[in-house]
Amino acid sequence: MNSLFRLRLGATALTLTALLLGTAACGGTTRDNAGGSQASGAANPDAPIKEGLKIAFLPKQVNNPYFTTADNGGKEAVTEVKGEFKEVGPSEASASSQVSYINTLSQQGMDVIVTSANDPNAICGALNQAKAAGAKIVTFDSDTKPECRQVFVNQVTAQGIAENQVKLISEQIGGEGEIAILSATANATNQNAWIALMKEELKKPEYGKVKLVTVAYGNDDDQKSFQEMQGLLQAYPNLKGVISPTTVGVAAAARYLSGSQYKGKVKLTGLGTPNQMREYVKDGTVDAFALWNPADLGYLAAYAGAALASGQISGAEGDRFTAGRLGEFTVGKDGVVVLGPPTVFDKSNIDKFNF
Amino acid sequence: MSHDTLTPAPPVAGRQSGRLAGFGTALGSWDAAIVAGLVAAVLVASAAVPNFATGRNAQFLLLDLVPLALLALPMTLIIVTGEIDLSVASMVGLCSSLMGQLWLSSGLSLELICVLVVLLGALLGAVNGVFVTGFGLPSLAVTIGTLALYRGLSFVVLGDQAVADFPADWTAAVVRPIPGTSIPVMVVPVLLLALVFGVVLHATPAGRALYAMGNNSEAATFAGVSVARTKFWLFVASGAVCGLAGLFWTLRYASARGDNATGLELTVVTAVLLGGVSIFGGRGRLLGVVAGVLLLGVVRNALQLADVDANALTIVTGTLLIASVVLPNAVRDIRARLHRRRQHTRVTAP
Amino acid sequence: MSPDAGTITSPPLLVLDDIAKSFGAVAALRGVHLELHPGEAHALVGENGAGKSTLVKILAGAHAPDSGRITLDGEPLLLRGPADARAAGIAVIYQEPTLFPDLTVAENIFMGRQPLRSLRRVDIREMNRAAEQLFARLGVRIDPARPARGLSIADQQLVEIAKAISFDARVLVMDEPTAALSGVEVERLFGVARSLCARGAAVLFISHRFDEVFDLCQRLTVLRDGAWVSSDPTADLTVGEVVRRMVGRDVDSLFPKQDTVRRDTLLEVRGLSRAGVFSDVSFHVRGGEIVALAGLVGAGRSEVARAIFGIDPYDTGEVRVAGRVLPAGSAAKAIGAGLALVPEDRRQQGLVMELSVERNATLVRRGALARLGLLFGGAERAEARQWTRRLRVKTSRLTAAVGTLSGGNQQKVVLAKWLATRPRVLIVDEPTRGIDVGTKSEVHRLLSELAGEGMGILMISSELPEVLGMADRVLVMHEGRLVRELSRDEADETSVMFAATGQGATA
Amino acid sequence: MSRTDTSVADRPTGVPSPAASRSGRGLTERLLAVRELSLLLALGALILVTTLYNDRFLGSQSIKDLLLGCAILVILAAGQTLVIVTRNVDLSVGSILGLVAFATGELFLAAPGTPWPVALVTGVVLGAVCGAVNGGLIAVAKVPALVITLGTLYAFRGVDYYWAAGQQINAADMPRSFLRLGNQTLFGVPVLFLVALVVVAVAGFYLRSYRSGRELYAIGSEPAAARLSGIPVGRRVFAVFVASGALAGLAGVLYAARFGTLDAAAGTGLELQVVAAAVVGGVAIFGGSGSVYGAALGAVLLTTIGSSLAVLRIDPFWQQAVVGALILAAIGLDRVLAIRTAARLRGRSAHVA
Repeated sequence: MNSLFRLRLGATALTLTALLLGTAACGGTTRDNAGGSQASGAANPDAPIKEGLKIAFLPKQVNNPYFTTADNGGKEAVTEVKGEFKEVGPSEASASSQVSYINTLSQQGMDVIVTSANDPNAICGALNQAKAAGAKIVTFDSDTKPECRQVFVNQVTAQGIAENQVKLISEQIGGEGEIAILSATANATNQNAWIALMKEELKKPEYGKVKLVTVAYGNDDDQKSFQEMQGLLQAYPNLKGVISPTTVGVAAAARYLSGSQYKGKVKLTGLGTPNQMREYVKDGTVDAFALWNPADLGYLAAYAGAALASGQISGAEGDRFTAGRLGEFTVGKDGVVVLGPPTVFDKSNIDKFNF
Repeated sequence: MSHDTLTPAPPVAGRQSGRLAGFGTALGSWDAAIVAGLVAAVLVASAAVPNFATGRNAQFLLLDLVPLALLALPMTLIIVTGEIDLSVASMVGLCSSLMGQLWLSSGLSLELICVLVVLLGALLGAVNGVFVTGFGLPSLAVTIGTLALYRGLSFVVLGDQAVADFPADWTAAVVRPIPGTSIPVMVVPVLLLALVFGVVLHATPAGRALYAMGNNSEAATFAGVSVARTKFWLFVASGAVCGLAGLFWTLRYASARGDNATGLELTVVTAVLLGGVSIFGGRGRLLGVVAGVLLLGVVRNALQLADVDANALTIVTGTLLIASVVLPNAVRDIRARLHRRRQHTRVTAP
Repeated sequence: MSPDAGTITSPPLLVLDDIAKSFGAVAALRGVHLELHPGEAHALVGENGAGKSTLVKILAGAHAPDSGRITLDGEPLLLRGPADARAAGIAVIYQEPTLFPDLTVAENIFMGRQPLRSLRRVDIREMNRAAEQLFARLGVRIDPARPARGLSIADQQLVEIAKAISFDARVLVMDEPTAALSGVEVERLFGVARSLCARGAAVLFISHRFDEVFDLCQRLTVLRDGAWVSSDPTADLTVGEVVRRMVGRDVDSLFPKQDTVRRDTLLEVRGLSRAGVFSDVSFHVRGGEIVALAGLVGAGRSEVARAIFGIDPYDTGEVRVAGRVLPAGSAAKAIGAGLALVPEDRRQQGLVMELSVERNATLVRRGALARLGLLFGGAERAEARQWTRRLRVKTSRLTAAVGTLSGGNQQKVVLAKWLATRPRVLIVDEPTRGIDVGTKSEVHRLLSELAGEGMGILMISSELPEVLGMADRVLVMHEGRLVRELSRDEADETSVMFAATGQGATA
Repeated sequence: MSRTDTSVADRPTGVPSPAASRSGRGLTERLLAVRELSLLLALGALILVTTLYNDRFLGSQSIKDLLLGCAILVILAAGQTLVIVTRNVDLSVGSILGLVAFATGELFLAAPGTPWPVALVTGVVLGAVCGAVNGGLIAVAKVPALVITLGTLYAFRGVDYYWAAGQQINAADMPRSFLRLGNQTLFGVPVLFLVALVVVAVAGFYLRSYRSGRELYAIGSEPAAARLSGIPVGRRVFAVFVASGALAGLAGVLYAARFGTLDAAAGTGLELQVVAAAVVGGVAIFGGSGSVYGAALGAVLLTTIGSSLAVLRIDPFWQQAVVGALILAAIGLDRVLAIRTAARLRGRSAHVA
């Protein structure tokens, strides 16, 4: 009885301590947006690429084939510039473990950290610390807040994706009918940007008869995407086409379609890798889909990093650098470098690609 | 036979004595072993892994361990009583996303939100507690249920968005080192809490009751311990600490998300068992657990710095967990066997 | 039964030779020798802790002996586990039923030996039928298809017996099987045992009830402190002789209750009822007196004690301690009011075996010993030392796990734990069960002294001599009701027994 | 001696009425049937509501999808039931499934001509080996399976990741005959589901009608008593883990056949759903009772909930919350039923004190 009382007292005291700790920091803070500032030094476009740069790739997770391909492209580039390549990363796509890896990398004195963010904000603090420790930060595929990195290598402009995807589906369904989008997770920055732009794109007169009915989220999980696809087709009997701008989603959706009565009747396009989709293109489930080459993406990101570390660019708008076999690139607004328009794969060309 | 009332022990009474004594010693030394292991790990890592023994690395390492250390504290007490709380990581996630949602849409001050979040944590823990003690259900099953329930709710609360615009002075405050050192400020409250939990466990009447009920809840009941209510408050404390961990997590990563801290429960249980707490309840010390948390952190950090594959880290974690339960038992078995053999030879020797 | 009872002519069926078994540092058995002949019912007696149960476990294959030989039909027998014992035809009825609560009664009986039909499937119908037959043989009716969960102790014991006789055992070991059984059931069990003997099997019968021992068995082996004492035909023995061999001395001066001054009523129980367990129990205990609560096992005595102490709830009624009503359902409040309960089952309820002597002795006092809510070892150690000295607990260190102590010393720790709370009323449930004779008389002396100091003592005991020797008044319970109250002068074996078996009117 | 138990004397033996005795016949079985029936009812209600919302939910395609979707979970739940019945738990099934699925893909990559039955057997054997690791460690350490399988949950997944190293295996890498196995139907029923049905039927039949199957219940019901009645507890528990591993292996192969695209993350987090399916299906988490059929129904129910939510366009995030709530409801319901049954059984005991 005594002990129970004490325990309860203890629990209460504990909670109070907790509250005090929570409140001690400062008083009366309410929601108020704080802006970040971005500093960029002067760049010397003629500076040679330094040799022996330590360039580390930190993908969202190391077990994702897409990132394995991208990182291999990065490795190719790093070898070309005679740097030291390293790939590390968490086995699950979580921001917290990425932070731990960023810290490790900055401890190890990396010259360049090339990363794809699991969360645009969560890894910012660690990246800023790494920057302060002298590392150059390049993001690819998924960006962080602009002030946390010097350069973001975008696979394609959001506008480009949106135009491409809407055009593909419209062609396939014959310019009219209901469509749906099967996305990844709803907080995936790139997905949301693309979807917003697709909606804009659909307002154009030539797509007047194409109607977007819903956006579903498959969480970039194969089974979940599969189920969501199934749900979409049941919930919307008049559905003519589906856009799935994520490699996991489009493969799951294609697999569902190929084994269902909707095969060939409901059109599917999206962003997928040729290896995953070959099967379904050949059996007629999918007419055409698109993607950039992830190896090129990694390759470009590595070159951007090397250029940053060598002082060729600073990440300011207008900086220019040469990325090996891909040629010359210009840094755009907010330090964004764009790889280029996506490649469309169909029956005719799919066998030329292997990734 | 004489009238000596203090008869020497009749044989059967000591039925388990050998095993018990052996077990006790094995665990007593486990406590020391884990601390020794920690020291050894730090020494080896300092010597062999570049960049390990630096102030900055210590800061990173300790910061990474804050949520783990927080959750391990109430988990230790809960496991000592023979229960388990697998929902801790989900409670952290739900607290985090609620914090995000409140910050996003309620217009309340962050201070008030923090208070609410910790209270919410306590409430979530109370739900666990009611199911376990009120309805008498096994905590393993209950908290597997709430593991799913709370994680699901944390996605429901915030959907898939991330709330990130917490004030910079707050987010900076939680990662700041103590001036003049490289030890994060957050280590101080964690140590204070560890001290509180340590004192409760080892130096209060309640702590005595926890060990008693972990070993034999019936005997504890007969000694006037309110087993159910004590356990209930432990689950509440666990929830409240999860609320705290949720606050820290959100501010440290400046990001409130539904999937925060996913899967952390396994690491917490690993650390606690590694610290020498018996999964059967009734045994273990908080010092061992703190050492276990640090050991886990040091090993992971050192392997990471040594560029060991993340996948190998997964294997190491699993192996550590298995080793931490298999080794003491194996040691105990071997001792018992040796003892028996000695006895045997004594008995059968001509 | 067998014509040549007592004189053994046939070669032994089962021989245990020079068996030794230790647990840790404690020798449970040393140099035990036992021969069982075909057709013989053999009694094994000894005090609690003499090593009988260990011997049973060895025969059952549950424990491996450290040394010694077992031979069956002259062939060495190696028991690596219970399965081996079974295969050798050794059936064991344990003291405590070991049933599977989730399985049906029939399955409990035939587990591992279920009758089969085509495709080696279990034939459930046949199994139920066979179980019914077994019960018919025992003369009881238990539904074979119901789950074992919820069976009364007696029914559980009957299922155990049915299990043991279901395979034609060559050796039947019965470890106090009759404790929970009624006379009719005991007679039927003996009938079955005799028919087994008649078919050439051997029965090893362990019991504290000498009437049963002498009724059933032809020979009798005495164990003391893990060692073999004697094996003789029962015809050559008297009860007094057997007891002398068991305890190693005369047993007369065991119960030194002195007369004391009766003081105020300390514990008053009025109309206490709990559905299906006990009903309308009323009594009081005054300072300075020892009130015994007697009755058969299962009469509801311990349940009343548990309810008074707040372990179990009760439906109606009231408990007053020193005149003030005690709220129901809280042991902590009962302790606060000055009650103490030394429970029936020392291992499960009385002590936390894994914790140290010191922690056990001060477990109830943990709150009172704390300074500013904190406990640092010192106060507990001092308290534990004081009380263990006073009760002369023999332990190497106070930090030793209490499980390493002997039964008697364990019981002393339980007493120390409760006396340390300086209770007004001490409830002791089977205070001397399973402890050696020396400690037993010590406990009795202690209880007497405590009563002398003015404490009220409620003693639950199944040992009639203890009840008669110690109690100022005897309350007798039968099937959940308090049926008789006997003064010290009225109470004798007959009157208590009559009341306990529900034949109270004739006392 | 001075020790005479007072309970020697006679006392009347209560004899239950024949009627009471008959009514008790098969009580355990009827209770189980009640559980399975209520699951079926819940399932029916769910399907009804969803169909009312959208009548396509009961279309042949949709039913086929449902059956296909639940097959793998059903197989795993059957294996898990074997384990839980013995008062153990196997948390490593998701990792074993992932490892075996990837190994199957690797097998086809390494030896493209491998006939699918060989792959099937290889997968089952690999799963059994993983299960043997679990079983062996549990036997050696005498530690709750929860802890050991929590460890191997990491370890097997780690091995899987390590092996895969970010590699992905695609449908094109596997023979068509194998992939067809994953989506083919027989009389309109997916082959996968038929496999699951066979597994459930065999496991259920085994648990119900074979001595060693009954011994599993005995072990879970009262391990100490099981040891005393000569049941080889260690061996049975070991076997059960091997069986659970083998079934997880089978599920892994089928996963590969069904999904075609494989990386090392296959089956992550599945263990929770499997345990949930078993618990929802009435398998007592502390062993001794429950049936494979119930667990299978639990798995079907969980899968159907997933599909229904998608059809009803309910935020998929609710799904996890619903699963959690369902687990709590199921164990709570079990508790209530157990208390009521116990009270009834006590009332019918032949000897009431």
